[in-house]
Amino acid sequence: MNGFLALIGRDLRLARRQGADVAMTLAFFVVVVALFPLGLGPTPALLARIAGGVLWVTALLAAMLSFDRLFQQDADDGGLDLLALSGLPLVLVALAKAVAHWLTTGLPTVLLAPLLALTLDLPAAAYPALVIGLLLGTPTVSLLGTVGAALVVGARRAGVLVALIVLPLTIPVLIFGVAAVEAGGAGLPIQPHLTLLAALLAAAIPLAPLAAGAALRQAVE
Amino acid sequence: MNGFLALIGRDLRLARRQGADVAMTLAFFVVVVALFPLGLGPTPALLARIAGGVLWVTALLAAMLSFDRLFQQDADDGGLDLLALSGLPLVLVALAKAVAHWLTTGLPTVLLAPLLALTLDLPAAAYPALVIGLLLGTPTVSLLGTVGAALVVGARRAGVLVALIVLPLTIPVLIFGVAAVEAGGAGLPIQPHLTLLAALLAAAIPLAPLAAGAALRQAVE
Amino acid sequence: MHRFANPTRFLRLANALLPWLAAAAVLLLGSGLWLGLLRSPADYQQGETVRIMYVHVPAAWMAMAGYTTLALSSLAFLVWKHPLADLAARAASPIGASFTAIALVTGALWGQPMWGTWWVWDARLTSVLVLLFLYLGHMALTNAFDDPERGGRAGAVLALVGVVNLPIIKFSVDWWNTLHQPASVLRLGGSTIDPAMMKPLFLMAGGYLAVFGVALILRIRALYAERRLRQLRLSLTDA
Amino acid sequence: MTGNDRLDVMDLAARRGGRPVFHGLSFTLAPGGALRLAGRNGGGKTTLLRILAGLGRADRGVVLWNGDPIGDDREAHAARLGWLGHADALKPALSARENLEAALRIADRPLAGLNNALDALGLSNLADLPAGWLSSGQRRRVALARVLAGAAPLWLLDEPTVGLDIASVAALERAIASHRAGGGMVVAATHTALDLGPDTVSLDPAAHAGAIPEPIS
Amino acid sequence: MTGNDRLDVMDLAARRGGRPVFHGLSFTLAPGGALRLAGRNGGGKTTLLRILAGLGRADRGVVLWNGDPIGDDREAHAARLGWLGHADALKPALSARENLEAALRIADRPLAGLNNALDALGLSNLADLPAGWLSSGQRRRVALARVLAGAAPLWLLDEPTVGLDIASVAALERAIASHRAGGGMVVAATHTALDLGPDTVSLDPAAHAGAIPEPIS
Ligand code: HEM
Ligand SMILES: Nc1ncnc2c1ncn2[C@@H]1O[C@H](COP(=O)(O)OP(=O)(O)OP(=O)(O)O)[C@@H](O)[C@H]1O
Ligand SMILES: Nc1ncnc2c1ncn2[C@@H]1O[C@H](COP(=O)(O)OP(=O)(O)OP(=O)(O)O)[C@@H](O)[C@H]1O
Ligand SMILES: [Mg+2]
Ligand SMILES: [Mg+2]
Repeated sequence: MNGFLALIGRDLRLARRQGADVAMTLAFFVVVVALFPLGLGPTPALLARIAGGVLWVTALLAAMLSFDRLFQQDADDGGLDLLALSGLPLVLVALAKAVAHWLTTGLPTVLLAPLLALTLDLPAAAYPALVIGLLLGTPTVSLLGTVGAALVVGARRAGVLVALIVLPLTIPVLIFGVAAVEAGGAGLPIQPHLTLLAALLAAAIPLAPLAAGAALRQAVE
Repeated sequence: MNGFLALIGRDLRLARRQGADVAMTLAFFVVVVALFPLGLGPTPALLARIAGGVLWVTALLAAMLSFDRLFQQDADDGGLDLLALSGLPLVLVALAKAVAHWLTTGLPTVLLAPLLALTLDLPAAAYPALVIGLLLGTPTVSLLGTVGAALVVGARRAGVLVALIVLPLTIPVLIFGVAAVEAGGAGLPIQPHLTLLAALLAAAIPLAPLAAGAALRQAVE
Repeated sequence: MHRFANPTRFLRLANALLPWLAAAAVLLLGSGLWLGLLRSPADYQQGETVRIMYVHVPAAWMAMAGYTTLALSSLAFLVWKHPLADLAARAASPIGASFTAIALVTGALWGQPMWGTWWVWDARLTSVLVLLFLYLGHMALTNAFDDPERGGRAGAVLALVGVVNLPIIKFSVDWWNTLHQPASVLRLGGSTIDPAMMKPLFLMAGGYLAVFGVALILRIRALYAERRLRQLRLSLTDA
Repeated sequence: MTGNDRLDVMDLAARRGGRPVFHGLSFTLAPGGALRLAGRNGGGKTTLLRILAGLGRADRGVVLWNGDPIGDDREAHAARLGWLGHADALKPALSARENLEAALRIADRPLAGLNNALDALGLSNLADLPAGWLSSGQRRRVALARVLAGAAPLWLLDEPTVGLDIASVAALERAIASHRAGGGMVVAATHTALDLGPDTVSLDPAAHAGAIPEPIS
Repeated sequence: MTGNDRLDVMDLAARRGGRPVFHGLSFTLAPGGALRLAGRNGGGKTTLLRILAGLGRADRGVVLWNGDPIGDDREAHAARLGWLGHADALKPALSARENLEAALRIADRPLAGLNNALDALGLSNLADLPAGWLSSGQRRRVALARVLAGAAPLWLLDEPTVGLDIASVAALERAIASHRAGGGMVVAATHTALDLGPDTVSLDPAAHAGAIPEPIS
C-alpha cells in the first residue's frame, strides 16, 4: 500500500514539477471546445444541441493525448524494469498510474467542463448530468487508457490491434455520457444513464488493472 | 535533394514497419466521427448540417495525436543529432518530416473522409468541396504541426503542449475548410474558400519549414 | 559579447523609472475613469453602456501592444542572444494575456446589451481568442523545459510565428463582415468619434500603458532575482 | 541481510528472437559470493541477468533462492534485488535525491541508507540538481547509488562501469567489497577490468551455447 | 579525404545550465592527428565534442576548419564529420543495414563503404536483423560502423567503447589506425584504455575550468 501511494505521489510530483501542467490540459480543453463552434457555425441553437457531445469528445481527446506516454517513457528509460522489480504487483502499478492520470487530466476536465458549457449555451437543466456523468466516466477512460498504454509498450507490432480495441472500448462511456446530458437538457430522467456509467466504472476498476498488469508483464519479459 | 527524398523514404518505411501510428490516427478518426450519430441521435437533417464541421474538426484532432512523436523519437535515440549533422539543412529536414507526416496521416484522412461523410448524410453537392478542401488543408496542418513538434522537443507533456500550440494556428484552415463544405452543400460557389485554403498552403510551404528549422536548431543546441 | 553584458544598468534605470510610472498610472487611470464614467456624455445609440468602452478599447490595444513587445523581445533574444531580452519576453506574456483576458471579458459584457449575446464566433472575436491562446502557449512552452534557456529560445520562435495573428486582429473587421464595429479611433483618414469621448479614452490608454510598464519592470526584476538565485544554488553545489 | 541466503541456478537455457543464446548453465552463489559475467557481445549476459531478476523467461531450467523457484513469488524475489539495468531509469525533472527517494518509497524500503549511498559515489554536491542536468557518468552514479541505498542481498549489475571515471570505479569497487563483507552477493556483467574482489567466479554464457538443444516453441 | 585539413580550436569557453564547464581551451589537430578527451565525470568532454560538431554553442572562442569558423557553413562542416554520440541513433524496426543505408542516403554519401564497415566490426552475420534484436554492444558496433562507412575526415567519438567486448575494441583500434593513416583525424572521449595510436594528445577539459569567468544574467 505504501508503495502504491508512493508511485501516485511520484507521478503527481512529476506532473506538478512541470508547473503549468494541469493548466496545459485545461487550456487544451478550451482550445478544442472553441474549435467546434468555429467548425459548425455559431448558431446558438445548434451549439446547445451538440454541446454534450462536444464536451465529451473533447474530454476523451484530452485524455487520449497523454496515454501513449503513460508507460512508454518509463519503458524507454528503464524505469519500467525498476517498477517491475519494486515488489509492487504490476496490477497495482497499473492502478496507480491510472489514478495519477485521472487526477492530472480527468479531474481538471470535470471541473472545467461546466464553464465551457456556458459558452456553448448548454441548457441549464443539463449541468448536473454533465458533471456527474464526467465524474463517473473519466475514471473509466483513464483505466481503459492504461490498458491501451500497457499494450502499446508490450506489443511492438500489435499496435494496430491496440488502436482498434481500446478506442471502441470507450464508446459505451461516451454514449451513456452524452445520453445523460441530452436527457438532462430535455428534462428526462438522467439516472438510468448515470447508473450505467457507474456500472462501467465498477467493472473497469478491477478488470482494467488486471489486463494492464498482464500487458506490462509481457512488456518487461 | 537526394538526402531529402531519402529521409522521406526512411520515415515512410518506418511507418510501414510499425503501422501503429497510421492505424491509431485512422481508428480515432472513424470512432470520433461515428460517435456523433450515436451521441446525437440519427436525425439526418442535423447530421447533414454538422457533417462538414465534424469531419474537419476530427481530421484536425486526429493529426494532433501524432505530432508530439514527430521529432521526439529522433531526439530521444540520438537520431536528431545525426540529422542535424547529415549536411541536409534543418529546413529541409523539417519539410521532409512534414511530407512524410502528411503521406501517412493526412492523405489517409482525405481518402477516408468521403466514406465517413456517407454515414453522416453529407449532401452530395458538398463532396467536391470536402475532398478538395481537405486535400488543400491537411498539408498546411502537417506543416504547422511540424513547427509545433520541433518547438516541443525535450519538453514535458509534449503531447498536450503541441496541440495547444498548433491548434490555434490551424483555426483559419478549419474556418475556410468548413465554409467550403457548407457553401458546396448550399449550392454556392466553393472556389473563393478553396482559393483561400490554397493561399494558406502556399504561405505555409516556405514559412513553416523555416520556423521549424529554427526551432530544431534550438533543440539540438 | 552580449551574454556578458551586465543587466544591473538596466535594473538601475528601471528602478529609477518605476515610481514615476506608477504615479502616472494612478493619475491617468484616476482622471480617465472620472472623466469617462462620470463626466462624458452617454452615447445617443448605446446609452450608458458605452462607458464599457473606456475599459474595453484600451485593453484591446494593450493586448496587441503586449504581443508586439513579446515579439520584439523574442527577436532580440534570437538575434543578439541577450538574456535580458529573454526575461522581457517571459515578463511580457502573462501581462499581455491579462490585458487580452480583460478585453475579452469586457467585450463579452458589452456584447450582451449590444448584440444580445455574450459571444459570437466572428473573425475579430476569434482572432483575439487565438491571441490569448498564443499567450498561453508561449507561457506553457517557456516553462516546459528543465533548461530555462532552451525554454526561452523555443518560446521566442513561437512568439515570432504568432505575429501573423496581429494583422488579422487589426484588419479582421475590414476583411470580413463582422458584428464588431470597425476602427473608428485609430484609422486612416481621421477619427470618427466624439472628442468628448476621445479625451477619457486616451487618458485611459495612457494609464494602461503605464500599468503595463510597471508590471513589466516588476516581472523582469522578479525573474532576474529568480535566475540569480538559481545560479547561486548551482554554484553552491559545485563547491 | 541475513548472510545465509543462496542462489542456485540449474540447467538454465534461454533463447531470444527464436535463437538459442545459452543452455545447460548451472552455478551456485553462496553468501558473500560474486559472479562476473564476461564474454563477447551478444553472448547472453543481459539475458541471463534478466532471468535471474525474474524479468526474463528461461526456456528451461530453474533459478532457486534458498531452494524455492523465484517464479513462485515474484514480489518476494523483487524485494531481494538491487537492479542496475542498461538504462539509468532516472526522471530528468526530479533531482538525484528525489529520484532515489521515489524509488525506495515505491519499493517500500527504508530511506535510511540514502545519504550514505550518495556520499559513497561522490554525489553529495550534485544530489539536488535535476537529473537531466547531469553528465552521463554522473547519471550512472546516481543509478548505482540507488542499488546501494536499496540494501538488498543480491545485486544484479549490467555493465555498471559504463561511463564511470576512474575515481568512481574505485568507489564502486569499495561498495561491492563492503556489500560482500556483509554477506551480500553480486552478479555483474562487464567488459572492463572492474575488480569484484577475491573469490570471484567468472562465467561466459556464450561458452554454454555449443550444441543447440532441440527446438522449443 | 585530402589529408591536408586542420582543425584549430582557439580560446574556447562553454557553460551548461548557467555554470561554466571549461574556458581558455586551445588546441590544433593536424592531418592524421588524434586527440583523447579524458577526465572526471562532468568534466565537459561531451560538451566539447558537441561544440566541435557544431551541435553545441560556445560561450567564447572559435573552432576553425582550415582557417574558417565552422559556424560559417554548418552543412559543409557536417559533411566532414563522423559522429558517434552517447545514444546509438538506431531505429529498432530497421535492420542494421537499413539503418546505415538510410543514414548514408540522408547525408548524401556513397554507400560503397558499407559492407567493409560492417565487416570491420564483425557485423556481417547480424546486419539483416532488426536493430531492436541486438544486444547493447552489438548496437554500439552498428553505430560505429556508421562512422566508418561515412568516410569523413574528422571523427568525433563520445565513449565509443561503451559495451564493446575485447575483440570489438581491437577492431575499433584497427579502424582508427587506418583512418589516421589515410590522413583522417579523431577526437574521442573515453574512460577506458582505448588505444588511439601513436602521437595521441590527451586533454582534460576539466583542467581548464579554474577561475570562473564573470557571471552572466
Ligand atoms: C469579446 C468580445 C470583443 C472582443 C474580443 C473585442 C476586441 C477588440 C479589439 C481587439 C479592439 C481593438 C481594435 C483596433 O484597435 O483596431 C477592439 C476595439 C473596439 N471594440 Fe471591441 N471587442 C469585443 C466586443 C465589443 C463590443 C460588444 C463592442 C460594442 C458594441 C465593441 C466595441 C469596440 C470599439 C468601439 C472599439 C474601438 C474601435 C476603434 O475605434 O478602433 N467591442 N475590440
Ligand atoms: N542539460 C544540461 N543542463 C545543465 N547542465 C548540464 C546539462 N548537461 C550537462 N550539464 C553539466 O555540464 C557539465 C559537463 O557535462 P558533460 O556531459 O560535458 O560531461 P562529460 O565530461 O561528458 O562527463 P561524463 O564523463 O560523465 O560523460 C556537467 O557538470 C553537467 O552536470
Ligand atoms: N529483443 C530481442 N529480440 C531478439 N533477439 C534479441 C533481443 N535482444 C537480444 N537478442 C539477442 O540475444 C542475444 C543475447 O543478447 P544479450 O543482450 O543477452 O547479450 P549481452 O551478452 O548482454 O551482450 P552485450 O555485451 O552486447 O551487452 C544476442 O545475440 C542478441 O542478438
Ligand atoms: Mg548486455
Ligand atoms: Mg559525456
